[in-house]
Amino acid sequence: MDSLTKKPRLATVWLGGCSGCHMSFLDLDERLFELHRRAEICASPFTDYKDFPEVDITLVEGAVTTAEQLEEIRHVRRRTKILVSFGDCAVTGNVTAMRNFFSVDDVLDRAYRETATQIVGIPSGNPAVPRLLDRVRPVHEVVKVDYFLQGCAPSAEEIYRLLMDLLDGRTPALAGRKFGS
Amino acid sequence: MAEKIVIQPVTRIEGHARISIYLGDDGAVEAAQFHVIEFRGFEKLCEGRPFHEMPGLMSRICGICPVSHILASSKAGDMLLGVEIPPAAERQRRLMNYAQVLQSHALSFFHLSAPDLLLGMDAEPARRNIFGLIDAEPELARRGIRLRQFGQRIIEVLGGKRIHPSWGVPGGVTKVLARAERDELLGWIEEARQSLNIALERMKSLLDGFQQEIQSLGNFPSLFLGTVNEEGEAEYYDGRIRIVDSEGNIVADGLDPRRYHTYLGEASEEWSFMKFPYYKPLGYPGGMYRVGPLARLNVVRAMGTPLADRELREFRQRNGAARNESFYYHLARLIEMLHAVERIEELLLDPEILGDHVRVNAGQNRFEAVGSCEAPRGTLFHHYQVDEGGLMKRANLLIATSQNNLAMNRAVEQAAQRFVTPGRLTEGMLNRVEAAIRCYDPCLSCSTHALGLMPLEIELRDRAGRLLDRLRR
Amino acid sequence: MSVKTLTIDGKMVTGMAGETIFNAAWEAGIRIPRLCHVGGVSDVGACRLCLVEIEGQKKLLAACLTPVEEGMVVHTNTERLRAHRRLILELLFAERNHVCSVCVMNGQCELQDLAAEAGLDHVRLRYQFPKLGVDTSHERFGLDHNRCVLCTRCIRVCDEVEGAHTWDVSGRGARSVIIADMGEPWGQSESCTSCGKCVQVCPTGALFSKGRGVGEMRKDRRFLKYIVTAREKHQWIR
Amino acid sequence: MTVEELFELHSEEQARLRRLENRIYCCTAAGCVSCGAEGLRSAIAAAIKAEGLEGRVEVCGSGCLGLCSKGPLVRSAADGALYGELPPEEGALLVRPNPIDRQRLAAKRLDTNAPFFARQLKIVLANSGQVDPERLADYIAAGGYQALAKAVTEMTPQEVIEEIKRSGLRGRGGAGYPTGLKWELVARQPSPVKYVVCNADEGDPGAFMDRSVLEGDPHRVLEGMAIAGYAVGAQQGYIYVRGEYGLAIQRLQTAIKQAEREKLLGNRVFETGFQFRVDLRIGAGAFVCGEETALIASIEGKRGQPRQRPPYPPESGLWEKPTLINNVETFANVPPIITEGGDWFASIGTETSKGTKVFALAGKIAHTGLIEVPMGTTLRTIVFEIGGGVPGGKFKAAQTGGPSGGCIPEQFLDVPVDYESLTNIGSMMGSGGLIVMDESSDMVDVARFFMEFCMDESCGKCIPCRAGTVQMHDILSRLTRGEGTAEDIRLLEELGALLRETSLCGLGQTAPNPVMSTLRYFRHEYEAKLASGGRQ
Repeated sequence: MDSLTKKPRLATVWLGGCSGCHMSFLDLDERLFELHRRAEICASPFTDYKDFPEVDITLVEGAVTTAEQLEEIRHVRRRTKILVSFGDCAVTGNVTAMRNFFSVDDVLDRAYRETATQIVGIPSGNPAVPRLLDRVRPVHEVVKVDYFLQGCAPSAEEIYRLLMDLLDGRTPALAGRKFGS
Repeated sequence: MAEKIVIQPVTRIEGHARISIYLGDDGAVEAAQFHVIEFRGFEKLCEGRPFHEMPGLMSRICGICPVSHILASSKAGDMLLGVEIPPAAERQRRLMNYAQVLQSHALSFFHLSAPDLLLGMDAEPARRNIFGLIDAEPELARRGIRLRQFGQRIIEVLGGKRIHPSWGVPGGVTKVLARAERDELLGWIEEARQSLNIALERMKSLLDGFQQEIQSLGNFPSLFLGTVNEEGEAEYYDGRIRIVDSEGNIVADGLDPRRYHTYLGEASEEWSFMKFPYYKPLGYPGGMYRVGPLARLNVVRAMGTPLADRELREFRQRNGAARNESFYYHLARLIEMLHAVERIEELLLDPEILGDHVRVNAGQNRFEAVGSCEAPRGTLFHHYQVDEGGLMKRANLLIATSQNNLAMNRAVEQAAQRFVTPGRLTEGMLNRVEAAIRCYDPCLSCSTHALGLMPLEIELRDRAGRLLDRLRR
Repeated sequence: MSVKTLTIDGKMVTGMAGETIFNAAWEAGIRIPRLCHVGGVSDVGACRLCLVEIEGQKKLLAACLTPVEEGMVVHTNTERLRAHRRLILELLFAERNHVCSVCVMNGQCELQDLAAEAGLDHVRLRYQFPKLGVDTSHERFGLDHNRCVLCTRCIRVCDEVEGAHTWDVSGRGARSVIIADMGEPWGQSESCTSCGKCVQVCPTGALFSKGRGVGEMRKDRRFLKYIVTAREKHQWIR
Repeated sequence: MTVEELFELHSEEQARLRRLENRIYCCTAAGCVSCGAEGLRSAIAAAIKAEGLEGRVEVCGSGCLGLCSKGPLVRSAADGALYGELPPEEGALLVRPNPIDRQRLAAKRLDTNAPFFARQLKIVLANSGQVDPERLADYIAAGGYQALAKAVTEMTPQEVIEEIKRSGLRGRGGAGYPTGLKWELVARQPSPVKYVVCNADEGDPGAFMDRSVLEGDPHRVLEGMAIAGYAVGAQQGYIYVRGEYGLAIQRLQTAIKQAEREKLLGNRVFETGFQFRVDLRIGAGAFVCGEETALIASIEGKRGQPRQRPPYPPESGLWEKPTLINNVETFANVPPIITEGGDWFASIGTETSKGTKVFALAGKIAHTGLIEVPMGTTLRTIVFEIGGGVPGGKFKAAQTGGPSGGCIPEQFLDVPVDYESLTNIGSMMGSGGLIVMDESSDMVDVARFFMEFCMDESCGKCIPCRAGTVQMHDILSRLTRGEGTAEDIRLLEELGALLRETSLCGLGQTAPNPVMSTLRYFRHEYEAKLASGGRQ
């Protein structure tokens, strides 16, 4: 709980994904007003918190694709009471994990060596860019996940219901959702 | 020994990035780099898949502008089939593209940038966001949210889904627009126009207060690239490429987007996952060009719709030839939204859009194709090569945001030099460096944010790049 | 023909002698999950989703292969069966590359539906990411091994209804793949009559009509019943 | 051949053998062949020729002499001595040994009173090493085909079945189904066409019991099958033998030809109205084809994949006809039961498991090889007395039942080896593989090895086995690399239960056994491997 507002603290995290799940979150549209009344939205790509605070609920979008994201999600897990895999990339790896059919080198070669017309350097090995993991992984493969919200992207309705269930202290009713929906 | 300041993550932009600022031995800003640290590898992971799946697959590059990828991909698919799509399908695609521009620009302006503009660059970080805006200016926030909602609603009505609709396909679209759906969408127009007038007036009244930012957040000469129709008016779906210089002189015109590789090149650097496109005749990095809202306003003769053209004339009167200030991307975005709403109304009132022939069936007739369109952030190119069975052999994606990469780096450097004074790292100062980036509304999920563990990190590195010390705030 | 009376999930059900538990249950409105079964062709009991508990039987039996018996007491939806079904579905999702979001059968897929019905919201097992190909050599159809669950419906409908026996399985275990004729590209198959029955019975997006985009593939689930009724009863009704 | 001719030939051949000064039996089972048995045999033959002793001294090939770790093995009939590790030149000394030679040979002489030999009881392997498997006369001299003669001329089919039931014989292929009951089930079927199938698709890693019987005493199996054919009313038999067993195939072909020529098989067996033919079917080495329904599919020329039982083969088997399927060792037990009587057989073994069992001893044990012991013999006797114990190490576990079996820890060394006891402690009899492990064995890796075998051998038809073995192997591999988590162990147990309860056939149903038994007895070894970091 936020000590000032006494509202539950909500965070959203974006790992390897397209941000579509976050966009679907914004598709709450005017319900964002209600959400704002019910919860303190702290760390999120929409806000300027640069350190990840202790929070009650975190929605994680995206699969784990880099060593940095692996560290990040472990840090987030330690500071979160309820962690939700938010959307198919987090839940299954989805399209993001399709690069697992190829080696990291092959993927980098296509993106840079084979398609750039001028190669000053290849973003691999330089400390300014994170190391790509050999295998893109769904979030629950690396940290414990409490709830899973499938969909590519989950609809705003589904996100709203999940958040309201969690904010009201209910076990979210997640039955009947589909992968890829 | 050089000092390095790292801002990570860069927030309220659509993607994963960090900024490094290098201080020279005298403590002055020597250089700055904008690192894109997200990489997903779509150019490879599509390999072996049927090209008919590409609109659906490529849409997953980006959840903010999935429609742009669907359109570029579908157009590449049209070319592989060698077909002209039916008029109703073309109208639908144009409508969806304007809807995409509307919702994406609304997101950029209201959800991400308005907090800086309306609450001030030095506002408390915890409030400097859409929720702070809801508290401070609930009515404007609501209007902004509803503008985005309108764009998303069009996408939902046409495609059945707001994010990643399965709708665009090689040869057309999958669904006929029903009259009742069309009528519902028409019902949104008046409010949208009002909201944009309010936002434009508000934005214009604010400009005087941001003179410092206007002059220093990415104000430098460069080329501008965008597509126009035969009359030189703004064309987002099927235009020809025009390139102008910082004075507004036409450098190149009538270029076929499908031959982009003959005049646009891409460089790769080891410190960013985002490539650096450049205009080939001027080489790298001299061929720096900008794309997106400001670039499009700079290349067009006129927008082609009355309200947007009135705003464009006022913009040009006020600013004269001053088209180089990146801060004006925000104003350009609002003008484009107004244009989009006008075009949306036109298209909805065009009876052709209700046509029930929306798709051409044909076999594969080519092995290589380029699909292109104006995405909210600039011109987008999808270049595919397929085998005899229609399976993807190679893809090259020239993403709108990446075409602003050189400019964004220049803007960051300029902002850092102006606002970062050694020994005094203030939040507002760092926020301005980020704000320089935010002008371009970079969609980095497209090109490749990590909500950081490190709020602000100063890294000391020697010439070999070895980490000597690290300070955390 | 004699009629057998049995109890399924506490409900009195009747079935003809020789009829399977599966059919008797479905006719009584009790839907036992299945993937390899498709009405109109023989059953193989391979997917193990229709396993049921029969009182007095230690083993779980495939409902699609077990004939009804007088006085049988059958349970189709116990906690044990639900747990097994979920895990079987997890195995299927982890085995090949089912990227539902970008599949031509997204929204129409039997595997996707089964997972939703089973309440499967994530897969605890490691995805294997086998590198598998797509065969688009046939003029009208494609075969995507990434999405194949090896239910062998295609093999059986081709053999038993069309009479072509174009399809078969090559390799064993996890290396099993569906092949046309002796393993040549589908488009070069001499036995294939291009009737498309295999495509219609395929539960997933593994067999598809070319030119379909994401979520666009529709399959006619009733054509097989139509053919079988026509053949057996000489009634051309749909 | 009539029954009278059989007994005549029996007496003649026995007399001929008595007239020989010596007959030297060279073990030509695959194990001894691999360490030079053929060279040794040639050297002995050459010495006989050189010494001009043809007709007085004979050399012949023989089935397995048991102590494979000391091969090549040679038995000298004249003094009953058994020699091991003989080079060819020393073998030649056996032909006409002088006192110095005798001294040299004494060093190679094996103590047949040692526990390895003394604690065994040979029924199935009674002829192994005693007859030349390529000579029908040898088998007849040893009393061969007398059981078949007795059955077809003196007994009704029902009486044969009663005798088998009385013996308490249970299937030696693994599951231990009562043989007499199975025969009765087939016999009861009204179909005019029935089949008898001998399952010789032995495939457990390290197991070679059936191969030894086929190589060393092929006629015994044919005789057992013919008796079964008579009992159940079948006229056609098939032996499904794996293609890798080249020598067994060759000897079976020879034996079938011999038996047909002598009318011991064929249209009028012993010139009675009973007819029975046997054909060989060669398998391509798929482990799953040892599963009876997959074996049937394979004989029928289809893809070797199992199907759901029921119906069981006795009701609907080969070409949907009633089919009796027993394995090699089961059929090999049949002739002595008919000759000696069911009561004699039932006097051996335990309450529920009668007779003897052949085991292939392998692993960290002094005497590796083939042994036959009465049912109910303890593991301790097998490992420490017969097997000579664990050289230079401490006993840790014994693996029985191959990839379908389990690992038995030290605390159960005194459990009698029979069907029920082994099942109760989480293993199974299986076909008779017995691998001994010492302290150096990593039990997680052992489990991983067997899971890899099952994964590779899964036919791919049913999902739990096809994909479940892959996942279990994946988890075990992660554990052995130190990357596993507690969640992984829970998943392993869940998958184990799934495979056991839902797999279509025995391969999948029993595939988790090595994992489950090692998790039961050596859980600490799994837990010691959990990743320290990562998610738990």
